[in-house]
Amino acid sequence: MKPIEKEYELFIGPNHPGATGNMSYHIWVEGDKVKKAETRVGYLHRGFEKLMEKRIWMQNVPLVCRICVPEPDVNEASYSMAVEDLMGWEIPERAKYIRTIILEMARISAHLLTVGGIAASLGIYTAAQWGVGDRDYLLDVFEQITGARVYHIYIWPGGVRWDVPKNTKELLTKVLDYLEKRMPLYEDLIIKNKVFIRRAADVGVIPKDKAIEWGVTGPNLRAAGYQLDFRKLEPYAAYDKIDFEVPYYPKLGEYEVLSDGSDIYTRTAIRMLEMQQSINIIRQALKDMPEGDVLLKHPQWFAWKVPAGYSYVRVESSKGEFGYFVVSDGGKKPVRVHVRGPSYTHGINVMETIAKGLNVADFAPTAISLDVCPPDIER
Amino acid sequence: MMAKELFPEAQELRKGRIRIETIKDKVTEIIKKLKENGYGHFVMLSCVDWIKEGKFELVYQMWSYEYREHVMISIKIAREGDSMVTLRDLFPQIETYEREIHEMFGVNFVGNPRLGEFILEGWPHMPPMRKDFDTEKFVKELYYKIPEVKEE
Amino acid sequence: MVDFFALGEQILVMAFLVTLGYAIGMFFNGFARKITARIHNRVGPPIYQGYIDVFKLFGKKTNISHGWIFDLAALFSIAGITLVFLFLPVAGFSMLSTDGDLFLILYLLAIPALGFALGAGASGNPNAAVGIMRALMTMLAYELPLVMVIVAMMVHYNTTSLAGIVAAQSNMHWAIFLPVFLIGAIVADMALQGMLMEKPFDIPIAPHEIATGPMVEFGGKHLGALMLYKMMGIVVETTLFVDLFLGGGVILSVAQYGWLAYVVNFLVWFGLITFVFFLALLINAVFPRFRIEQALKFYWKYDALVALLILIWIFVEVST
Amino acid sequence: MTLNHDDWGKVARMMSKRSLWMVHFCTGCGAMEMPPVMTSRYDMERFGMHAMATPRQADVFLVTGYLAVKTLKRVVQVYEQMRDPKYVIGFGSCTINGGMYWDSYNTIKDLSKYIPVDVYIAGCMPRPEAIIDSFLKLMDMIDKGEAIGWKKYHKYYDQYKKNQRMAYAYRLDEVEDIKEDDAK
Repeated sequence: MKPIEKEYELFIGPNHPGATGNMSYHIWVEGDKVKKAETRVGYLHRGFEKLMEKRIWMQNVPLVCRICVPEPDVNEASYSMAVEDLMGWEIPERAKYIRTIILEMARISAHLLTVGGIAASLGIYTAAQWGVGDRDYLLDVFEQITGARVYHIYIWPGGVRWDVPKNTKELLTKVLDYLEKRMPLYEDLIIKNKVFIRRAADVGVIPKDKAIEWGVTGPNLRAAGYQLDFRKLEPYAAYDKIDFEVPYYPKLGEYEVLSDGSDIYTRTAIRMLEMQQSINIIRQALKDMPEGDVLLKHPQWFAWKVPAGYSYVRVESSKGEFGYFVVSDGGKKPVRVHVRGPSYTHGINVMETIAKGLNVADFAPTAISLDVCPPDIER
Repeated sequence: MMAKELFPEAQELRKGRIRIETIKDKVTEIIKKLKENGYGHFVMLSCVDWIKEGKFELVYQMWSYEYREHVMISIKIAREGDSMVTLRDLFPQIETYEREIHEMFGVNFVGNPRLGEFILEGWPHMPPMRKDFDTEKFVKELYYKIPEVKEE
Repeated sequence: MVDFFALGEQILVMAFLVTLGYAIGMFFNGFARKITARIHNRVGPPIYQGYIDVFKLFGKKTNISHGWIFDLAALFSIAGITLVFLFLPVAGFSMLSTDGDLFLILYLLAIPALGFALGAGASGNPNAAVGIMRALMTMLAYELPLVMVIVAMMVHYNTTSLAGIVAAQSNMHWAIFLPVFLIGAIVADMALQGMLMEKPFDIPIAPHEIATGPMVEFGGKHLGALMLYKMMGIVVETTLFVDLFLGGGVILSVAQYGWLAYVVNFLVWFGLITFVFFLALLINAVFPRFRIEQALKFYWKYDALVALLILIWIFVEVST
Repeated sequence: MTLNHDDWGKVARMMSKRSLWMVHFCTGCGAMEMPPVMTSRYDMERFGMHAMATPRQADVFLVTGYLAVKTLKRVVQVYEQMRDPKYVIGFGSCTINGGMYWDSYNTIKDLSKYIPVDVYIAGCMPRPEAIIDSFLKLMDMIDKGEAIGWKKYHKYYDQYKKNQRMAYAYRLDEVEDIKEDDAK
């Protein structure tokens, strides 16, 4: 039997259940404590930004949604918004509401995956199985509206591709009712589970005073104690007309406040609360949605010439700030499209910093609870 | 203080979007000043290849949660033989952006110890995000030329 | 003068029972997956999946090996667990020893785990090394409360033999009906959860951190042998529990009913071990896993404390 | 117990087709449709399939989507760690001809040039029904003894290795030394 050295190296990923997708962490461990961690990315690099420079503006829409697989709609929305910003378009009111509904549905489905993933990384496979199973009901609605399960290509520059089917309201309400009914089950299984609390509280903490400086965004930032949400700060789509709350630490509703700062427990709790808020937003949007056009009458796609300029547009995704920096020189193709994925900071700098001193057993749950999605790191 | 008050030369692209064009020696100072004045969130560092001018444009982007304002600080450096100092001490995530831009464009950031292989592995050609790198030609000459496995 | 006929008969019976034990173990694999799948709202694999899996694994080719220790380790484990099985009274029927000495069984239970450790260590994978350290620590942890409860039972029934304990519980005087041993059974059930490597004590094989730990380098025939060991382990560990607290499943006396008693007792024993395993699966489905130090704390602080109280209670009861 | 065309082999094939264990390796975005396939709606465990944490225990490798060259190295390593007999399913159009990324400098275009592929699934991304269908097709092929990709890999090992090296080096002229990489 080979003796165990005092210090040894472990590779978490890329072929490892604890890795969040196709990425890897190289960790140096002493005893049970992680001494140093390095994130290895690039396994999913497809050169999107290069490919986008080769294609005309409209051809990029099917390309961008592949950047974040669990939640492709934020990419479509932010790319479209960037093009609209440069073109100076104002999209129809109904399209804004539809975008809101689609984005919130995407948020719920991404959160279901993440919360299930956190639970699974700590061993509650039941929650993960149920989560993915329930997500399928949402995918069905997506299929009804957009025609596809995963890559919808529904949000376009100028609005949305087509109007939602007439029975959308009934379909969605049914699914939302079902999800609301299921929420207490998830709470019992995850958030209120004593063993889960033991494992998750005070583990992988992002300190509050460093959170903004490190570039932490989204639920991870809100778990650290800031009520900051780009849906409120820079309203896009129809969020300025909808009344919703932004859950943040320490206002965790009915859940216990256990620790100070953004640990696994709080991050999970925030995501659970956000799902409930999203359900609320969709209900409101369905109720208030006006009639009318859903797509601008814009020129032929091949003839698009986007005015020269710089644009940065951001969307609050389920993982954090998703931003598109788009540069045009007035031509048919973009000069540069640069994507700011939320995982870029979460997965590399934040993870490398907070991993120091973690127990090996807590490494994978911490990484998963930061909701790192590798394709938006390397594009 | 808001960016417009700090730097009168700043131009407003639209509401909440400020653009400052400057030179590379002043960048550290501007970012430091903005950081002290409420622009606490470093959004991204981006690089644009303006091949006709022979310049790379580095765009440092910051956001203030207080004023809800996004600032782009843009500098231009020469495509060949020029470099930029690293700003990794100001915001830790700048380090990662510098690593990526070094790999994808070949811009050298003096003082960053982690430059080197980041996303690609064993890439022997010119940095791929440069405009003069033709990906279509590259693909046709490499991947489509690799032979199929012949069965006897 | 050796009675070769009787010896041959005994060997045949033993071979039959061991085969039956493995058959039940493989059934439990499919059973566990089916039950877990039902909890997950799924259909799940067919209940005979365990047999197919083992058969397939032994049909795989061996591309690489990590040396002869690695090759032999799984066999070592299988031999160890089979030996334990032979020493246990199954449905009141003891095979190798009419005595069923408890100390010997507890000692022998460690051997297969050591074999497992040997193989995992020989594979040279750091994940396996971490996993095996955790496995041995968990073993150390759950044995303390378990041994205390067992000693309490020995004192209570005034015997060190498992067969004796089973005999003392005949005519439905099961230990679990006594309040003190009902608590004892709960303590031992927690230990059983660790023995079976089910949640919340499955940190040694946690897939999300160390990629199933000790098993990480096992594949093909090696994994097949390892699975057989684990399947037999389920039968052995649940049988130990049933022998201790549920009277070994003996409800009819052999002297009175003859072969009918064997059949009925066997069926009852099978039902009881399935039930005990089913409980373990239910706990497994709804709990996350403890970290290793939390598991140690749980066993040594809470479980062992209760076990100690039971022990004191029994001593007081005996001395007065 | 080799897979010959005798009766014993028939039984072995029947068993091994009902117990295909899959490598838990998300190589591309196709991995997004794997959770639905594993869970309550489509439930591939009905066919005795489930995901294994390590390649050593697995029989079937789902290459889910496009492969960056960096991932190809890990994929080949994982493939070589798997025990014979082993099967590969190419998932999505990216493994067939590059799909959306036909002109991307970092993704390989045709998976079968680097490792033998038994079954391809077309589409971007393929629906779970298509995935289940490919599993059934693979089972059928195993039953008939047609899934012989792993034998091909042994037979034409040199050609596969040569192609892999060209891709690793991003050059057509073959480079001998391959850097030791950090995939597990």
